[in-house]
Amino acid sequence: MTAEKTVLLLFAALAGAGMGIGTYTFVYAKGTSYISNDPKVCDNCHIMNKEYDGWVKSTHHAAAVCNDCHTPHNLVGKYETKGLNGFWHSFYFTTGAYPDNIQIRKRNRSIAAANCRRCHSDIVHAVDGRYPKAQALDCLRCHSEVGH
Amino acid sequence: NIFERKQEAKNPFFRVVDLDEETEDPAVWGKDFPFQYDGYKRTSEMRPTRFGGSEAVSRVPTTEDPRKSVSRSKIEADPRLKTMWAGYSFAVDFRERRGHAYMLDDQTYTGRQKADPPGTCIHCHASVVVPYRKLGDGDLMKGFSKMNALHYTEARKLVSHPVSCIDCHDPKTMALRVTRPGFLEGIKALKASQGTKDYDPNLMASRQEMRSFVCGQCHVNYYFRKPDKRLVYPWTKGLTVEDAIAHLDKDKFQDWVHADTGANALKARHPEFELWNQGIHARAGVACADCHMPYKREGAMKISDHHVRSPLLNINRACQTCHKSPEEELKARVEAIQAKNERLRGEAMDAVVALIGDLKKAKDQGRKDPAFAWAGDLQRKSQFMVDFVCAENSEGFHAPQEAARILGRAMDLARQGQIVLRDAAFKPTEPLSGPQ
Amino acid sequence: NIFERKQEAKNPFFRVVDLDEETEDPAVWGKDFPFQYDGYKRTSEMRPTRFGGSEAVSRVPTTEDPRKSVSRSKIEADPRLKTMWAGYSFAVDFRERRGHAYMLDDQTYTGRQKADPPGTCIHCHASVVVPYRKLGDGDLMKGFSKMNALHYTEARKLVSHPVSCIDCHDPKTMALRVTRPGFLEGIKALKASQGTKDYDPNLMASRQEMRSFVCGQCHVNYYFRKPDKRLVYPWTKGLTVEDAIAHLDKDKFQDWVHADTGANALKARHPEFELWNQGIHARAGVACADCHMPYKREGAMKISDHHVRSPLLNINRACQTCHKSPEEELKARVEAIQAKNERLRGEAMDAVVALIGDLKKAKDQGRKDPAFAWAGDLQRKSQFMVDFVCAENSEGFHAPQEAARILGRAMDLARQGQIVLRDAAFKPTEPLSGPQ
Ligand code: HEC
Ligand code: HEC
Ligand code: HEC
Ligand code: HEC
Ligand code: HEC
Ligand code: HEC
Ligand code: HEC
Ligand code: HEC
Ligand code: HEC
Ligand code: HEC
Ligand code: HEC
Ligand code: HEC
Ligand code: HEC
Ligand code: HEC
Ligand SMILES: [Ca+2]
Ligand SMILES: [Ca+2]
Repeated sequence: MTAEKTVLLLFAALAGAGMGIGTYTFVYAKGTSYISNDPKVCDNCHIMNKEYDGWVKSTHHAAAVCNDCHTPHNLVGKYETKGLNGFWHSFYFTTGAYPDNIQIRKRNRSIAAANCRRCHSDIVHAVDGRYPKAQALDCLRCHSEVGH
Repeated sequence: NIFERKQEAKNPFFRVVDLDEETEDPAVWGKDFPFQYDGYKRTSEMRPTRFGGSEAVSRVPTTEDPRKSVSRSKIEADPRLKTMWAGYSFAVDFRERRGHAYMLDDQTYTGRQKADPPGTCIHCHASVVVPYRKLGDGDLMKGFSKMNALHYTEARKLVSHPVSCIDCHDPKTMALRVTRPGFLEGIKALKASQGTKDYDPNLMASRQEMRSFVCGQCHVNYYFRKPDKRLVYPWTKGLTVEDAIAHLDKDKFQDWVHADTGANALKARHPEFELWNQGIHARAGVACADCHMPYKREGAMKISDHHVRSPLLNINRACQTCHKSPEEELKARVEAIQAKNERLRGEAMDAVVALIGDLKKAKDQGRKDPAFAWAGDLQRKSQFMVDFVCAENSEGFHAPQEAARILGRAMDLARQGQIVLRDAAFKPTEPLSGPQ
Repeated sequence: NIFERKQEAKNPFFRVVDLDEETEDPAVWGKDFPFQYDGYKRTSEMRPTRFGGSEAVSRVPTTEDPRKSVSRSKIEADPRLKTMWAGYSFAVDFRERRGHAYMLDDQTYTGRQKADPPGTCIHCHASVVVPYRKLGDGDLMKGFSKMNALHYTEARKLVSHPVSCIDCHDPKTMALRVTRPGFLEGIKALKASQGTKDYDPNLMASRQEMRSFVCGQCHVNYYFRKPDKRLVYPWTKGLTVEDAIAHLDKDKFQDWVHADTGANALKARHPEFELWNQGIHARAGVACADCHMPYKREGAMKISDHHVRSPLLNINRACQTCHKSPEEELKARVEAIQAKNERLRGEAMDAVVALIGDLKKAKDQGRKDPAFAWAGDLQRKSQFMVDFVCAENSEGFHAPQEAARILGRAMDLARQGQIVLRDAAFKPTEPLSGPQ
């Protein structure tokens, strides 16, 4: 985390100079359309190939695109998340400082989990139940592979 | 809390009757929750798997025992069990478990009734929430103590249903809850031993934990503490088989005196909760209900399948959300684990039976020396260990490595008993620690 | 085959040298495949995990033994091993394994060289493809036989590298291949016992199978058949520990005569391939290379990590392709399995050591009766079983249930040996079947 913060500062400086590597990658990876909903946009990075290929074969291919699951569905949150993720993905991609088996981060995991309910609340509200501590069911415990 | 409000707003169940703490009859709950009730009733179906499920054996009903079917006898299938339990009621009648629908009848009519069991037994074989409260003038714990003091036949008259909705659910919110005094006290003692004081699962457990705790109310190893016959889960040292023995040794407890050997013997009972706890699934946060009550689609909703049964009769829902292998392969994996366990279990039982044979001979010869006593203590321990795995109902699946470890230790101790009987100078690796 | 053609079409490696069946030096292969060669060289790094990996112990090089470091001594860490191996070279020097880079040196300079081992040893500690062919006038099998007949010190002069590219790869296609006579003959015998005649892995194995077979060339239990000292994998009955014993009994083989007891003892060696075979990962089709040589990104390419090592030093690549749990949790799961195994292993070793103690006394008393012989045979068997798990290098992880089962059986048999020694009328559950 602290490493990330340092890097963030560094990049803020670079971005100010208008020539960050992030920006470079952003363009290189056809990032102008990062903001669009087309899954091909994500697949501009070969790193995302595995998920893209999985998604193409998944039950959700016709139902949900990457952003349906990976960005929050209120306008501010959506672009904030895209901004953040877009920045970090570009950064990691350019520096290569990411693990071979990418692991979803906590924040992004809960975004995905919330999105399940957006589409499936009808079918699951019976089992979601009402608990003193509002302990929502964790869909991903059983369905982590629905998207890809 | 937004989430909760949303949930309330769209509660999919149309409540036609008002449920409260007095509503004992599951059929009434079934009016509000017909799908869950349908599943619940289907626990009367009997279908065997290779090592589990249940198979109906037809019988002619009598006035003494009106049951039309029973499940297979375990002691007839493996007479070594009779040797292990000589002098105890389990050597008279012990059958395979079957669905929840049968729990009250199977207890009422078991041959073990000849031993005149106490009302304590009811704790796990009936819907007791309403009866306990009634008997205790509104106080569940008091009712529990009072029912324990009755003879079974008297206590039996106070209950009417097998485990029912009210035993696991809050009638207002339908949230899971633990209602069994045995579990409440047991888990409190366990958590205290781990440094958490005054643990109350109904306030402190996560929802996911509750999805196992409701089963752990009954699917556990227990004993009737002396002299008050209070139902106790021997968890003060932990949940392993060694922890249970240490607890029982400290309490100087024995279930009975072995008829052939005079050993102060122990009976292990269905430690599903304890063994599961040692396995990889528990470690990975997989609950009993995940496998035994998986979600099921009914029309436009998902519900928990209340047809509690062997997951091998329901592999698609029970396993395949997490394991993408084909059904046949998953079944084969389970059976491979179980077959290995079954074989080792047989070898371990042979060791215990051999020790019992030696002890019987020694006893007949009138031996009373320290070596004889030590060998008897090793019978107590090794037999309890084998029994822990035999009485557990998954044939090793819930924790394969741990089950094999226990059986291995059992063989080690039983054989050491045979050695010390022949050679008083031999020092077994386990001290004589049981009651004398 | 479309897949293969695709692979060929986009072969990302730029070949700068031509490799052929004469190219022994890995550095030359490294010109074509620099990333794989880099990984290969890094097997000289030493890093411990809780139960595996390897830790460097510095030493002052001498002319006799120029090594600057060795790995930890296992017999000093657990002196019970010396009792088990009394009279055998393993009681003199036995260390933890370490990376492939050391295999030739560690063999050349081990204290076990005092036993004057045969050239057969080289089979698994050097790149032998070129040397075997040279010695056999182009015929690998003939070269193997010829080298077996030499003294180690002579054979040693014929080889120059630890296991190398040519031992696992076809130099033209880079396809995996099995080059070890021991494995070729062993797997053929195994498959024959299962009904498949003339099995040849290089023609008949799937690619996924080859990803384990290349390791199974060496990471297996073996013996030097008498009188020709041929290297044999005792697989004619199957791959379990009981199968190995049955094979060795039938061959009336013993590794040595136990110094304390006179038993015809057996030595188990690194049965990784065999134990893995009994586990859930093998059943699920997970190969050695999946965990020990996982894919790794190098620039825009994915290559197999040729830095063969403990997967716990590389969890993200080795495990998280399949298991989505956090690294720390995966490590903890493995260690929980290993800790259980370690404890049970200790208890089993105690049983064997106790039997050895009893046998030694009996031998000193001059006993030669049938009961003494039977007890010796039980030492042979139980000791081999414990050794099977000790010598296996995953501390039980490759097949937790099976490892625990084996240890349990070992305790059972060792203790029975102690009984029969004290009571000639006692009938052990295993017949006396080893050589006398
Ligand atoms: C510039 C290349 C690139 C593009 C374009 C890209 N990604 Fe990524 N993505 C990466 C890299 C690199 C990582 C690994 C970062 C890490 O976890 O270290 C990653 C990680 C992730 C993660 C898991 C890590 C986390 O932070 O939770 C998710 C989810 C993800 N990407 C989704 C997407 C989606 C959805 C899109 C399209 C909207 C997308 N990515 C577009 C390169 C990219
Ligand atoms: C139906 C929902 C859904 C869709 C559509 C979806 N994902 Fe995901 N994605 C998830 C979930 C859920 C996870 C977390 C998986 C886990 O916890 O193991 C995830 C995880 C990831 C990760 C982290 C690595 C991993 O596999 O765990 C990446 C990268 C990713 N998604 C990229 C994408 C891309 C690119 C697309 C579009 C091609 C996409 N996702 C479409 C639900 C989805
Ligand atoms: C944008 C809407 C949308 C989102 C977001 C979404 N789904 Fe779905 N999902 C659908 C639709 C539509 C289908 C039906 C697809 C079909 O059957 O062809 C479906 C099908 C499913 C199924 C049944 C098919 C299968 O793969 O087993 C499951 C389970 C499921 N979704 C779970 C999830 C989970 C878990 C998430 C969040 C990680 C999620 N969905 C996110 C729309 C969505
Ligand atoms: C403990 C495991 C588990 C959890 C947690 C879980 N599900 Fe499921 N889900 C299942 C199973 C099992 C089925 C299959 C039911 C069937 O086939 O009858 C299923 C089916 C579904 C379906 C498809 C129904 C159909 O047949 O089209 C959807 C959609 C779904 N789940 C969404 C969710 C969402 C959203 C969550 C989180 C709120 C969630 N699930 C949590 C186990 C789970
Ligand atoms: C990962 C899945 C899983 C979990 C979690 C699990 N079980 Fe099981 N259980 C099984 C399987 C598989 C069997 C073997 C069924 C058979 O042989 O037919 C079984 C068998 C049983 C049996 C015997 C069933 C019969 O058909 O005779 C009982 C009782 C039982 N489990 C109770 C529990 C309890 C209580 C818990 C939690 C403490 C639990 N199980 C946790 C999968 C599971
Ligand atoms: C009130 C006590 C009680 C509770 C609570 C309870 N059980 Fe049972 N269970 C029993 C008894 C008693 C039997 C044996 C009935 C018989 O054989 O007549 C049984 C039998 C079973 C069987 C065997 C079914 C068969 O076909 O062989 C399974 C599986 C099972 N229970 C699982 C569970 C699970 C999972 C839970 C929690 C969701 C649970 N039980 C909660 C007492 C209980
Ligand atoms: C702590 C809970 C608990 C208590 C107390 C309890 N049982 Fe059970 N009983 C179970 C469970 C769980 C099963 C199903 C698992 C099994 O059969 O192993 C069961 C199964 C049975 C069965 C059917 C299988 C068999 O053993 O033949 C009978 C009969 C039975 N119990 C009788 C009794 C009697 C009599 C008592 C009192 C002496 C008693 N039970 C006390 C939980 C309990
Ligand atoms: C042995 C325990 C047990 C008994 C008895 C039981 N349930 Fe449940 N029930 C559960 C569990 C476990 C869940 C899952 C709760 C969760 O995950 O929050 C559940 C969930 C439910 C839910 C929430 C929706 C769903 O299906 O997940 C309803 C409604 C319900 N049960 C009704 C009933 C009714 C009606 C009865 C009696 C006919 C009953 N239950 C008996 C254990 C039980
Ligand atoms: C909610 C998820 C979940 C469910 C449901 C589940 N499992 Fe598992 N299972 C796991 C996890 C997690 C592991 C540990 C390995 C891993 O991380 O993948 C595991 C491990 C296993 C193993 C190897 C462990 C061992 O003991 O050898 C087997 C076999 C297995 N599961 C079978 C089953 C069967 C059969 C069922 C259904 C009765 C089932 N599982 C249900 C998650 C689950
Ligand atoms: C599912 C993953 C997996 C598979 C498949 C697997 N291993 Fe392992 N292996 C492990 C783990 C984990 C350890 C323990 C490492 C430790 O303790 O540091 C281990 C340990 C070892 C060790 C000792 C390593 C050391 O650091 O000292 C050797 C040698 C080994 N394995 C060889 C093999 C061979 C040969 C095969 C195939 C026949 C195989 N393994 C298959 C995961 C695996
Ligand atoms: C030619 C024989 C041979 C082959 C082939 C072979 N190994 Fe080894 N391996 C050895 C020897 C010998 C050692 C011990 C070297 C030493 O301790 O000096 C060893 C050591 C290891 C270690 C221990 C590393 C450590 O840090 O402790 C692992 C892990 C291992 N091998 C895995 C594998 C795997 C996986 C394969 C197949 C991809 C394989 N080996 C193929 C002979 C071989
Ligand atoms: C069938 C293959 C094979 C043969 C033949 C073989 N080894 Fe090994 N050797 C291995 C493997 C694999 C390891 C690494 C695993 C381990 O140490 O358990 C190893 C490890 C070693 C080690 C390092 C660890 C230790 O034991 O101190 C020495 C030294 C050694 N071998 C010497 C020899 C000698 C001497 C011979 C002949 C008498 C021999 N080897 C024959 C495969 C073999
Ligand atoms: C102990 C066995 C072993 C040795 C020694 C070995 N490799 Fe490999 N190699 C493998 C395995 C296993 C694979 C994976 C092959 C597959 O999946 O088809 C592999 C794959 C490869 C590949 C294909 C691309 C890739 O990375 O998956 C190349 C190129 C390669 N090795 C080069 C070499 C070179 C160069 C050397 C010597 C420096 C070498 N190998 C030594 C076992 C070995
Ligand atoms: C190629 C896939 C794959 C890889 C790589 C893999 N596993 Fe597994 N693992 C499985 C499968 C499949 C199972 C069986 C359960 C299941 O079906 O999910 C399993 C089961 C397990 C279990 C439970 C079984 C047991 O023996 O108790 C553990 C623990 C485990 N894996 C740890 C690991 C570790 C640690 C690694 C890395 C060193 C690893 N696995 C690598 C696929 C894999
Ligand atoms: Ca049953
Ligand atoms: Ca090592």
